[in-house]
Amino acid sequence: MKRAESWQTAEIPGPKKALTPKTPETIALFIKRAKRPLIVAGSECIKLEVNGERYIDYIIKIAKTGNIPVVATAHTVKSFLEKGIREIFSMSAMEVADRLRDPEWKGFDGKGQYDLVLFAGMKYYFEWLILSGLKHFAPHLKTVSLDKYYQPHASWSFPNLPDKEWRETLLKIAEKLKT
Amino acid sequence: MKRAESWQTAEIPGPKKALTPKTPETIALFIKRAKRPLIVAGSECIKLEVNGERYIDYIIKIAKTGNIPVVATAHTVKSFLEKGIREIFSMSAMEVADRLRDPEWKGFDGKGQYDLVLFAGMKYYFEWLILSGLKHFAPHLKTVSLDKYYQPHASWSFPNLPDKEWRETLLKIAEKLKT
Amino acid sequence: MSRKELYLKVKEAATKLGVFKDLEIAIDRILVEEYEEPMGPTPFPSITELRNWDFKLLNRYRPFYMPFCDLCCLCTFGKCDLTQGKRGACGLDMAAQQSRIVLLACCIGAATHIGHARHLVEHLIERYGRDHPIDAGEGVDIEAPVTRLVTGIRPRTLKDLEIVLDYLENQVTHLLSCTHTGQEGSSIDFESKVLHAGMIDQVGMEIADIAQISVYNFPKADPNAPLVELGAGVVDKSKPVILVIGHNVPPAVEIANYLMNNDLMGEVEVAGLCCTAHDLTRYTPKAKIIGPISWQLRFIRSGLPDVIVVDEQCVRTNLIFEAKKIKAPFIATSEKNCQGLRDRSRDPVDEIVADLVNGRETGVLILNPEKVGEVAVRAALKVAPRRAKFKVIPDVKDVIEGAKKCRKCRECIRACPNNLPVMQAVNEAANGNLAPLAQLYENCIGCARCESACQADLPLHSYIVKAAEKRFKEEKFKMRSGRGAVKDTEIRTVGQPIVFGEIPGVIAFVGCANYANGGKEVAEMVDEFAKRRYIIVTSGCAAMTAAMYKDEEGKTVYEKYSGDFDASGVLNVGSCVSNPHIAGAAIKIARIFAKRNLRANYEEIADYILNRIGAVGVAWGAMSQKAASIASGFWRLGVPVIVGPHGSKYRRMLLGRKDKPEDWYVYNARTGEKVYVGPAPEHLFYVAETKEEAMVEIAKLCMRPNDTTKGRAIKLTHYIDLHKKLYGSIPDDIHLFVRTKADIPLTMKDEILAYLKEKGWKETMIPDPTLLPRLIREKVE
Amino acid sequence: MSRKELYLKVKEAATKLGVFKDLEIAIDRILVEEYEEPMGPTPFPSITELRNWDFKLLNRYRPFYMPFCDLCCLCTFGKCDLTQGKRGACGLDMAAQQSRIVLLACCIGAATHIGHARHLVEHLIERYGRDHPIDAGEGVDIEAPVTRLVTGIRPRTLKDLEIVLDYLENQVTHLLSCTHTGQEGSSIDFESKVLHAGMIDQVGMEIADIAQISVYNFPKADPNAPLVELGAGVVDKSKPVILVIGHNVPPAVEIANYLMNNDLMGEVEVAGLCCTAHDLTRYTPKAKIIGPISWQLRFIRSGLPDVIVVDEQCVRTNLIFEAKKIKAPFIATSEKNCQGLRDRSRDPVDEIVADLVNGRETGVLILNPEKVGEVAVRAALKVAPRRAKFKVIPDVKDVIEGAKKCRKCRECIRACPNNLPVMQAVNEAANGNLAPLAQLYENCIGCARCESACQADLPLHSYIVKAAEKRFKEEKFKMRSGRGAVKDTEIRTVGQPIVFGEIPGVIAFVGCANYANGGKEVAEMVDEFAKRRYIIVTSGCAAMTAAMYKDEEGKTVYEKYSGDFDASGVLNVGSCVSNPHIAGAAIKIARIFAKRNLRANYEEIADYILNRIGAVGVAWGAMSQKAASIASGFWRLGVPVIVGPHGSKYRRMLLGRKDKPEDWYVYNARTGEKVYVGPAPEHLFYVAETKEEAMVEIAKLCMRPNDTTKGRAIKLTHYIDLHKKLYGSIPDDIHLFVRTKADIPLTMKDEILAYLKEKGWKETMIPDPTLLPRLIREKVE
Ligand code: SF4
Ligand code: SF4
Ligand code: SF4
Ligand code: SF4
Ligand code: SF4
Ligand code: SF4
Ligand code: SF4
Ligand code: SF4
Repeated sequence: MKRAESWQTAEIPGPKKALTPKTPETIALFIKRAKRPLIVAGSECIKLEVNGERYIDYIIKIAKTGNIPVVATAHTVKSFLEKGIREIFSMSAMEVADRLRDPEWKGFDGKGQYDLVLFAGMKYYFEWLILSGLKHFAPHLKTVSLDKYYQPHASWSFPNLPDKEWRETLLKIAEKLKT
Repeated sequence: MKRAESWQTAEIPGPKKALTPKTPETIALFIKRAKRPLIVAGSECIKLEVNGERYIDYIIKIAKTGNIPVVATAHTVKSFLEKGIREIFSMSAMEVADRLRDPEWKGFDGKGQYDLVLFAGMKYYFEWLILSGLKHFAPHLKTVSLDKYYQPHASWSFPNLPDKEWRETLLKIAEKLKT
Repeated sequence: MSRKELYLKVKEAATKLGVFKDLEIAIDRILVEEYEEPMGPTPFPSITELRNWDFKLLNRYRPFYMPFCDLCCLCTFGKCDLTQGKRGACGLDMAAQQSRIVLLACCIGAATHIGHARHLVEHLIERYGRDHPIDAGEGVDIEAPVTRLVTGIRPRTLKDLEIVLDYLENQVTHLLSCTHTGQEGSSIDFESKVLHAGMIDQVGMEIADIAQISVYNFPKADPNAPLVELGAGVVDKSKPVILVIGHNVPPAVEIANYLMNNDLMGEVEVAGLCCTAHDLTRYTPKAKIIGPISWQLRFIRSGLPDVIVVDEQCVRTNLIFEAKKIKAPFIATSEKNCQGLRDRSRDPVDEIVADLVNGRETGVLILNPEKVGEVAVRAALKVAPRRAKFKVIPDVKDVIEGAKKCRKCRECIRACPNNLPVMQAVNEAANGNLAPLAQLYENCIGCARCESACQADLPLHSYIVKAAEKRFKEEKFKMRSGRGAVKDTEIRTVGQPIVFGEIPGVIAFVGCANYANGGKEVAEMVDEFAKRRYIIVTSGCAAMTAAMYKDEEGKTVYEKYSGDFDASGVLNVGSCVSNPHIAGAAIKIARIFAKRNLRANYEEIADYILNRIGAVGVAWGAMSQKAASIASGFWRLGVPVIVGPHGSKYRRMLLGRKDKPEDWYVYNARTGEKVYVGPAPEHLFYVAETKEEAMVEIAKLCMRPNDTTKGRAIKLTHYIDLHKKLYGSIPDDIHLFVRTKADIPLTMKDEILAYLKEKGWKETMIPDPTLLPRLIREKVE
Repeated sequence: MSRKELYLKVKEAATKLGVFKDLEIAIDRILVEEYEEPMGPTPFPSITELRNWDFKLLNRYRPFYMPFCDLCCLCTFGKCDLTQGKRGACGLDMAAQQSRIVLLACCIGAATHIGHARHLVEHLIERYGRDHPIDAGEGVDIEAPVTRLVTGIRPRTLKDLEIVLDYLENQVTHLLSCTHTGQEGSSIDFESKVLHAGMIDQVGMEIADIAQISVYNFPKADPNAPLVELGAGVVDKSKPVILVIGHNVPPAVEIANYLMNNDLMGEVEVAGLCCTAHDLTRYTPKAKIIGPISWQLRFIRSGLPDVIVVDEQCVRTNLIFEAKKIKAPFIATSEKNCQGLRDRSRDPVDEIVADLVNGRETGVLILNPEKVGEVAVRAALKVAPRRAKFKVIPDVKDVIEGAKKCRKCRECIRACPNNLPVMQAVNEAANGNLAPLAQLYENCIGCARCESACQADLPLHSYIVKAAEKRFKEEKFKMRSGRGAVKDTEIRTVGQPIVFGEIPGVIAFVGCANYANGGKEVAEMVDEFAKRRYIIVTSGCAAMTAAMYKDEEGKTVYEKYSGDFDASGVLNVGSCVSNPHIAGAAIKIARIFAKRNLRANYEEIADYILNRIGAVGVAWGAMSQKAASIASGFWRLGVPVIVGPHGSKYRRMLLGRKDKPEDWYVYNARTGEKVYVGPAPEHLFYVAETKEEAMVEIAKLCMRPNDTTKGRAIKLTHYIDLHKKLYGSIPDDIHLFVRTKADIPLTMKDEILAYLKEKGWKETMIPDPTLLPRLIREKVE
C-alpha cells in the first residue's frame, strides 16, 4: 500500500490533495494555532476499535486535552452521553457540512465560524465527499482528517496507517495538546 | 512543482500510475533487458530544444547506442531522413498505437510484437491518451516516456524534470546503453 | 403550453363519419376530450414554465455540492480543473458542473423510464390494439394523477398515452441539450431543470405502469394483492428454471403465456430479479422472485438458472459471461441491451433453440417478445437435463485451497464499495474457518469488484456465497405483489387524518439495493414505522428487501401488516415504474380531500403537498440515474427524500437551514400575511449517515405547516420518542416545531415546557399555508 | 419503421371538407404525401435497424479506445476502477465505458441540434405560419436529402418538419437511455448506437437549416452568396455595438428586424460570434462577424460591445460576469441558458430597458425574440454613450507592473490546453518586452484557464490580447456568407468527375476552434487543397477561421476561390446546422448522378458513398459534443473524419488496418465475387498529430474502390506529392492503392514501378464495389 493514496482504490482526487503531516506534532501544532477548532465525530467512531479502545475514546482524549468542542453526527451523540460527556453538540453530518461552508455561520456557540475542523470516523466515501464539498466551497476552512486512511480532500490527512501507528499518532496528538 | 504529478494540471490519472525510475540507469537497464524494444518518436522531437540540441538528436543517440528501431510519427520522418538516418520507420501515431495493442501484430520487421516501447516527443495530452490506450488495452507491453514531463499512463516515466536534468538523463541513458 | 400543432395529410382515413381520401387536417392543438375539470394554467409545461416554483424551493432548500471529482471531462477543451473557484475553458465553475452532472443523470433516468414506457406502449398497442382501455382499477377514477397534473390530459385508452410520450421525449431532448458545453451557467437554473426532469420522469413511469396494469390485468389498486414467493430458496430445483432480469416485462410475460398456453406452467420455474420480477408476479403470482439487483451473481453462479433472459435496465452488463460459465443459454431481448449478439428476431424458433441448446451460440438477441417466450421455454426444457444445474460456486475445499493463495495485498478491501474485510475473511478461510466470509454476506452487494481487483484471481464473491450457502439456499419469504394505485376511496378515508397530521406520515421505501450496511436496515425501518401507524409504501428493489427479514413469528412485514393505504399498512405498489402511484396518492389527496383542481395545475398541487402532506421518500440503497430522477420528481412535488450513505455520491443535497428563520415563512392564504411556520419540512434531499439518523429524520420530515395541533402532537411524539431512544436525549429543536401549547404531546408536557422556557419559546399561529401569492384569498394591507 | 400510430379525438377540426365536430380519426401511419420515389426499406429506422450496416463498418474500422479517465463515476456504486480489465460494480469494462461516454456525448450533441431545430421550427411556425413552404433554393429539388434518406418523408412546409422532429426526439430518448447503468454491455453495440445518434443528428441539423433558409430567405444554394466582413477590426467603434453569441438565430434576426423597421440599420452595429453570426449574416450581410468561439473573451474585454445578447450553445458560461466588468447589459434569450436571471419575458419593454440602462439589473432573461430585438437595440442606444466603450484590457504599463507580481509557479502553463509558455512571456513582459506575450495570441484559444489558475491573480488572457492589440484591432477579413445547399444542377455537373475520381475529393472543414497550433493551419490546408482542385466545403467556426488569413495579395480563400461546388471551389455552407448540406451533396450524387433510390434507403446510399465518393471531413478544432455527433453522422454515411490533436480527447478512434488484407474485400456487384480493393478509405475516425500528417491523410482518404484509373492516378499524384513534400519520401503503401498499371500517375511512372516491383505488387481488378450482398446483381457460384 502506498502512502498518500486514497484508501478506496477508485476515489481518485483531483489536482489539489491533502498534505500528509510529517509528524503527529504538526497536527497538534495546527490545532494549537487555530482560533476556533472543531471536531466532527462521525458514527464510525463508536464502531472502530484500536487496540481494544474505541475510536471515540481517543477523540474524547484529544477534545479534552485540546479543549476542542465536539459535534457528534448521526446518533453518535448517544455514545458520548453514555460516557458522561455533556459538552457535546449533536447535528447531522449534512447539516454540519452545510453550515461549515457558510462563512456567516456563527458556530454552535454563536461566536462565529470555525477555522480548523477535524473529521473523525465517518464512512470513507462519505467523509471523502463531505471533505470535497468543503475543499471546494469553504475556502475559509482548514480541514484535517484524524482517520486511519488518507482523505485526499482534507487540507491535511495521515497517509493510510497501520493500526498501531495510527493509535500512537492519536495519542501523541492528545499528549502534545496538553503542553 | 511536485514530482510525479501530471504536467498538465487537469490530467489526473487513475489508480495505476507510472513508476518513476530512480536513475537513468534503471531505464537503460529496462531497455537492455527488453527483447524487442521500439522507440516512437513524435513530432515535438523536432521542435523541442534542449541545450541547443534538438530532442530528435538525443533520440537518435539513444536509438543508435541501444540499437533500437525507431518509428517516426506524423511528418517527423522527414527530419530523420534529412539527418541521413535511413533506418527509420514512418507511421502515424494512431496507427502505431493501434498496432501496438494487437498482440498478434508482427512489428515493422515481421518478427513479432514489441515488448518495450519508448515514447518521445508528442504533445503532452496526445501522448497521455495514447499511453492510456496502451495501459488499458495492451497488457503485453511495457511503455516508457522519455519526455521531460511525467506521463502517468506509461509504465515508467520521469517526474517533471528541469531542462538540465532531463538532458543529463537522456545522455546517461544513451551512454549506459553502450556498455 | 407545448404548442403541439399537428397538420396531417392523410391518404385514407377511416373515421366514424366514413372513409376519407386525401384528407387534410390542420389542428391547432390536440385537446383530448374535455373532462369535468377545467384546464389549469400549465398544461404541457416547457422547461422554464415552472421555474418560479423551483426557485421558491431552491431558495429555501439550497444545493450543497460535494464534488465527486475535481474535474470536468465532458469536452475536448478539458479536462478542466475546477478546484476551488477555478473555471473551465468554457467558463463553467464547480457548482454549475456538479448540477450539470445531476441534470445529466436525471435526463438519463427520465429517458430510461420514458423509453421504457414508449417501447411498452408500442408493444401493447401492436398486440392488444390502440383502443385497449386504461383501467387502473375499481375505485380509481383518477387513473393517471401525475399525467393529468402535468399535461392536463386524461388518458382513456392506450393511444392517448402516445401523445403524452411525444411531449416527454421532446422535454428530455431539450433538457439533455442543456448539458452541452456552453449552455447553462447557473447552478440554480441547472437545478430547476433537474426538477423538470424529475417531473417528466414521473409522468413517464406512470404511463408505463398504467399501460401494463390495464392490459396485463395486474392487481388493480388491490390492497389484497397476492403474497408471492421470494428468495433463492423458493425455486424448485427439480425443474428447469428460466431466470428473467430487468424492467420491461413483455418478454417475461410471453414466457408465462407460452407456459400457460402449452400447459407447462407446473413444469418450468420462472424466477426473476429486479423489476421484471415484480411485474411478472403481478402478471402471474406463480412466478417467483429471487431478490433485488444485488442477487444477480449469487443466483446465477449457484447454477440454478437453465436459461437467462434479460431485458433492460440494471442488468449486470457481463451476464453473458456469467451465463456461459454455468452453460446456460442467454437471451437478450431489448434494443437497449444487445450485448453484441446476433439478431435472431427473424429466424425460425427451431433454429434458434437448436443453436442455443447445442451451444453453437451462447447467446442470442431476439427483439420479439413472443418469440422470446417460445425460445426461452423450449431451450430451458432441453438444456436443463444436460446442464444438471452446473454451478460455479466452489466447494469448501476449493475455498480453503484458493484462500491460501491470497497475497495479502488488500486490493479486495480497497475495491469493495462497503469496505468489507474480505482479505481478513479469506485469510481466516485459509485456516478452514469460513465464518468470517459468511459474515460478509449480509453487507455484500454482490458487485464482484473484489474479484476484479484480486491479485490472486480468486472468485471472492463466490467464496462469500459458498460460506453463506445455508442462509442463501434457505432464503424463503413472502412479499405482497405490487398492488398498483391507491384507490380514490382509500384517499377519501385517510385524506383528512393525513392532512391534519393524525396519521403521522406516509413513508415510501423505494429504489435500489446499494446498501451500505445491508438490507436489514430497510426491513427494520419499515417495521418500526408501520408499528407507529405510519403508512408505508414500497416499490422496486426496496420492496423486495423489506420482505427478506422475518420477525420472531417468522412473518415478513407483508404478512404482519395489511396492504391497505391506511395507518400501519405496508403497501408494495410494484416495480420502479409504479412509483408514481405514491406521488399520485399525494396528488389525489389534494384533489379528493381538498377539492383542489389538479388538471395542469402543478404549482398549486405541489404547494399543497409541500405544506400539508407529511410524505417522505426513503431510497436507502439508491444507486441509479433512474433513482436520481425519481427523487427529483418527488422534490418538485414538495416531498423530501432521504438516501443512505452511498447516496452522498449523488454529489448534491438540498438542505434547509433551520437556524435561518427568514427561510421558513409562508403566506397565510386566508389573509396574505407572512407567517413563520418553522422548518417543516426541513430538508428536500438528505443523506443520512446511519439508519438511526434516518429514522429520526423521517419522523421529523413528516411535519408540515398545516398540521393540526393534534396531528403535530402525534408527529412530535414520534420524533421525540425516536430521538430519545436513538440519540439518548430530546432533540434540541423542538421549539421550532411547537407552535402552540396544544402541539405539545401530553405525555411529555412538563419536560417539553421546561425546555421551551429555556429556549425563550413563544407561541406562533397556524396559518393556511402557501408559498404562492396567487392563492391568497384576501390580501391584507 | 417507427410505428407512428396516431389517434386523434378532435373537438373541432377545420378541413377542406368542412368543419367537423368531435371527429375521431385513427391513422395507422402518417404518410406525408407520396412522391416520385418509392418508399425504401428503412423509413424512420429504430436504434437497431441499421445495426447490420454498422457492424460492417465497425468490423473494418475497429474502435481504439484511449480512456480519458481510469474510472467510471456515473452511478453511486462508483466510482469504479476500470483499469486494465477490471470491471465496475455493474459488470462494465473499460471499452464499454469509453464507448458509452462517446454515446453520451453524441446524444448530447444530437439533442442539442434537435432541440435547437424544435425551438426554431416552433418559433417560425408561430410567427410565419405552418404553411410556410420549404424552399432550399432554385435548382434544388431534393430539398432535404438527409431527411428523405432517413425517414422517407419529403417535407413541403414547416409543419411537415414537426413529424420528423417527433421521431428524432423519440430516438434521442431511446439512445440516451442506453447509457443508464446496467444497459448495453458491448462496446460494439454502443458504437452502433453512436452511429445512430450521428444519423439522427444530421436529420435534426437539416431540419433546422432548411427551416431557417426557407423562412428567413437566407442565400439559397447560392454560390455567389455575398462576402461579409469578419474580424474584430471590422466593427465601427463610433456606433453602439450589439454583440450576439450562440447558435439559434431568431433573437439576432429580431434585432436586425427592429433596426430595419426603425431605420436604425446604419446607426447600430450588430456583430456576432459563432454560428449566430453566420446565420445573421445569411439574414443580412450588413451584420458583422467577430470570429469563432475563441474570440469571446478578447472581444468583450476590448469593451466594444454595448449590449451582449446570448442564445444557446458554445456560449461561455460566465459571460454575464465579463459583461458586468465592461458595464454592458446582458440579455439571455434561451430556455437552455437562463443564467439564473429574472425572467422578464412578460414585462413591458420600457421597464426592462430602463432597468438595464440604469444598472438595476446587469442582465435579464427574455424568451421572446421580438422583445429581445427591441430591448437590445434600445438599450444599446442608451447605454453606448455612457459606457464610452469601457474596456478591461489593461494598458501596457499595467501589464508590466502586473507581470512583476508573477510568482513563477508555472500554474498558468500547466493550465493552458496548449501548454503555451505563458509564464515565460509574462516574465519577459516584466522586463518591458511584450513581444513574447503577443506571440501567444495565434495559438491561444481564449479559454482563460491560465487566469483562473494564476497564483498572482493576473488577467493573463487580457495581457496577451493587449500585447497583440495591433493585430487584434486590425483583423479585417472577408468571408463568403453561408450559401446553404449544393444545387442539384451542380451535382449533375460534378457527380461523374467525383465518382470517377477525377475531381480528387470533397473536403469539408468543419467544427470548432479548439486548435492545438492556431487556426492558421486550417486556412493553409484549405488553400493547399483548393489549389489542387479539390472541392472545399466549410462551415461553423472552421469557415470563419479559414477566412482569417490572407495571401500575399491580401485575399482570403473566399476571395481567391469561387463559391461553386466544383474543383477549386471554397464553399461556406453556413453554420453548424448547415453541415447536412455537405452530407446532402454526397447523398445527392448517389441520387442524381447514379440514380439510386434515396428515399428511406440508408444502407445502400451509405454503401455508395463509402465505396465511391471521395469525401473527407476535417474537424481540426473539434471541441464539442455536437462535433462528436456531427462526425458520427458522417461515419455512418461512409465519410471519414480527421480531427486535430485535441480530438484525441474524444477518446476513441475508428481505425482500419491496411496490413490485414482480409479487411479490404468488397463484393463486386456485377458478379458477387469478393474482391480485394485495398484500404480505401483506410480510416473512419482519425486524429492527426500535425497539419502535415492531416494533409497527407486527407489526400489518401479520398481514394475509393470505385475510382477509375484516371481518377486513382490523380488522387495518387496528390497523395504521393504531398507525402514527398511533407515526409521527404514516397509513401510505403502505394502498392495497396495501385490496382492496375493505369492507376500509376504518369509523371511518377518509373519511380513507382520500381517500388511496386520491390513490393511484389500484382494487378487486381476494379469491381463495382459494395458491402451489401443484396446489391449483387448476379450471384456467382
Ligand atoms: S465542458 Fe467546460 S469545464 Fe467541461 S471540459 Fe469542456 S470546457 Fe472544460
Ligand atoms: S462483491 Fe461484495 S465483498 Fe466483493 S466488493 Fe462487492 S460488496 Fe464487497
Ligand atoms: S485481493 Fe486477493 S490476493 Fe489481495 S488480499 Fe484480497 S484476496 Fe488476497
Ligand atoms: S430499484 Fe433500482 S436497482 Fe432495483 S430495479 Fe429499480 S432502478 Fe434497478
Ligand atoms: S468526472 Fe468522472 S470520468 Fe471525468 S475525470 Fe472525473 S472521475 Fe473521471
Ligand atoms: S455505471 Fe457501472 S462502472 Fe459506472 S460507476 Fe456505476 S457501477 Fe461503476
Ligand atoms: S487563454 Fe490562451 S494562454 Fe491562457 S490558458 Fe487559454 S489558451 Fe492558454
Ligand atoms: S500562474 Fe501567474 S504567478 Fe504563476 S507563473 Fe503563471 S503568471 Fe506567474
